[in-house]
Amino acid sequence: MDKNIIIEIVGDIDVAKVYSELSHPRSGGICVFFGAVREFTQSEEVIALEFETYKNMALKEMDKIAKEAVEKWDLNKVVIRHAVGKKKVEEPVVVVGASSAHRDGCFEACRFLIDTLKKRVPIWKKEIFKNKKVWVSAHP
Amino acid sequence: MDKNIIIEIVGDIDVAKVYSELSHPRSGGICVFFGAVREFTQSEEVIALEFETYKNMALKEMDKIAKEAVEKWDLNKVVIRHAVGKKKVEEPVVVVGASSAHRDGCFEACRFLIDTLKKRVPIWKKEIFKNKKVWVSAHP
Amino acid sequence: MEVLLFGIAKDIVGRSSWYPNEGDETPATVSELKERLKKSFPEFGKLTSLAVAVNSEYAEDSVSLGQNDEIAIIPPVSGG
Amino acid sequence: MEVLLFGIAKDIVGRSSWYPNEGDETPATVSELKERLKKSFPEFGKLTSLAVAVNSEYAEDSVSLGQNDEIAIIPPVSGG
Repeated sequence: MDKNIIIEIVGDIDVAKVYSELSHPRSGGICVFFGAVREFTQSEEVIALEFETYKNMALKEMDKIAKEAVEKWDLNKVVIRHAVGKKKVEEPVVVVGASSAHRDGCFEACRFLIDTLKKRVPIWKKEIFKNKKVWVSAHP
Repeated sequence: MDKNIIIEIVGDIDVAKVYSELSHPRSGGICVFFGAVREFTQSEEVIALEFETYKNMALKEMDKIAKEAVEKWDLNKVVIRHAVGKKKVEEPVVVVGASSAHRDGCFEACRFLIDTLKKRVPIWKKEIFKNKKVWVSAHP
Repeated sequence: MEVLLFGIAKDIVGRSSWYPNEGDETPATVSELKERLKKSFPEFGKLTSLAVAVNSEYAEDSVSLGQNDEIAIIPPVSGG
Repeated sequence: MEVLLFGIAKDIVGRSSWYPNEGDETPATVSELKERLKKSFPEFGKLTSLAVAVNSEYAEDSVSLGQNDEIAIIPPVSGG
């Protein structure tokens, strides 16, 4: 595993350590995206989200995505970390970040990381409302 | 001052607190940019950067930029925090961040915040090399 | 042949794995596996998408399935 | 009339403030202030840009200067 790439699936995300994980003497720019639980989905109150994953495959896909980004934007560091289990409103569920010499690279890479994670990584989210539970994106 | 906008000029940036500052029950996306000191500028080794500001005016400009962003992208929270004084390689010099319902808004806003700060906020950076000191961008 | 199930796939089948070879020959390709899955559980036909992973990589319809492969049904992902 | 100096402006003048009214009438507008500054310190003509702030806001060339205004020379900014 490339030592400049950090890939993890965890129970809880530690939001404080991402700066030191992405910091690098050749990086002038560090861009980080956090995904968090929102209170409402289409005006329905969300009590919690529950995440499930196919862990082996998710880690493999996350690593591929990170390597694609390093290659394309000449990144010095990449972090992709997703939480599983039940998460309440305002809790972080995912953090992705990239560091590069200049800010263009890290911004574009960070956006690519989260967009591609959402398309390819086998993680499933269930929205828990007061009276029902829904697997997100399962049905058209 | 709008309680959803945090504007500061500080001696040292605390990188750990930005998530909680930007977290909001209606925010599903939080985007953060950190600017840090790079080891090399055009292949010359940088020993440190030194930042100076016209503080009253800088805070006023930062507040205007934050308000423009809140208005344009319907943000729930904004942080703009810049450090002054001498900063060494890998130390953070600026952090800007935004949180919004969906990720498009916070990504675009975060990029706007740093780009506009660099154009308008009266902060000046001196690069300290082994044998010289240079005010960045002063000369064509 | 054991097939791993996640998310809504697990809910549809009611278990975390499925054996498509019950009393029958096993599906030879990803495409045959998907057909058998939809025949046994028509609910899969209503999903936004349906993918199969072989040894924890996305596999095209034409990929062959072996007895020692780790096979999984991947319903529409929704991480992040 | 006191004019605040920052960054390279402070280095060029050698002090953190400048009095453009030494023994003379004071500049009436931003434009006159800039002209006097460049005449006294030709180095300012070589900068990438030169702005003036009045009461901590960027001020156009036509803005009038009063005795009680807080006036500052803003050389090219380079934060971030």
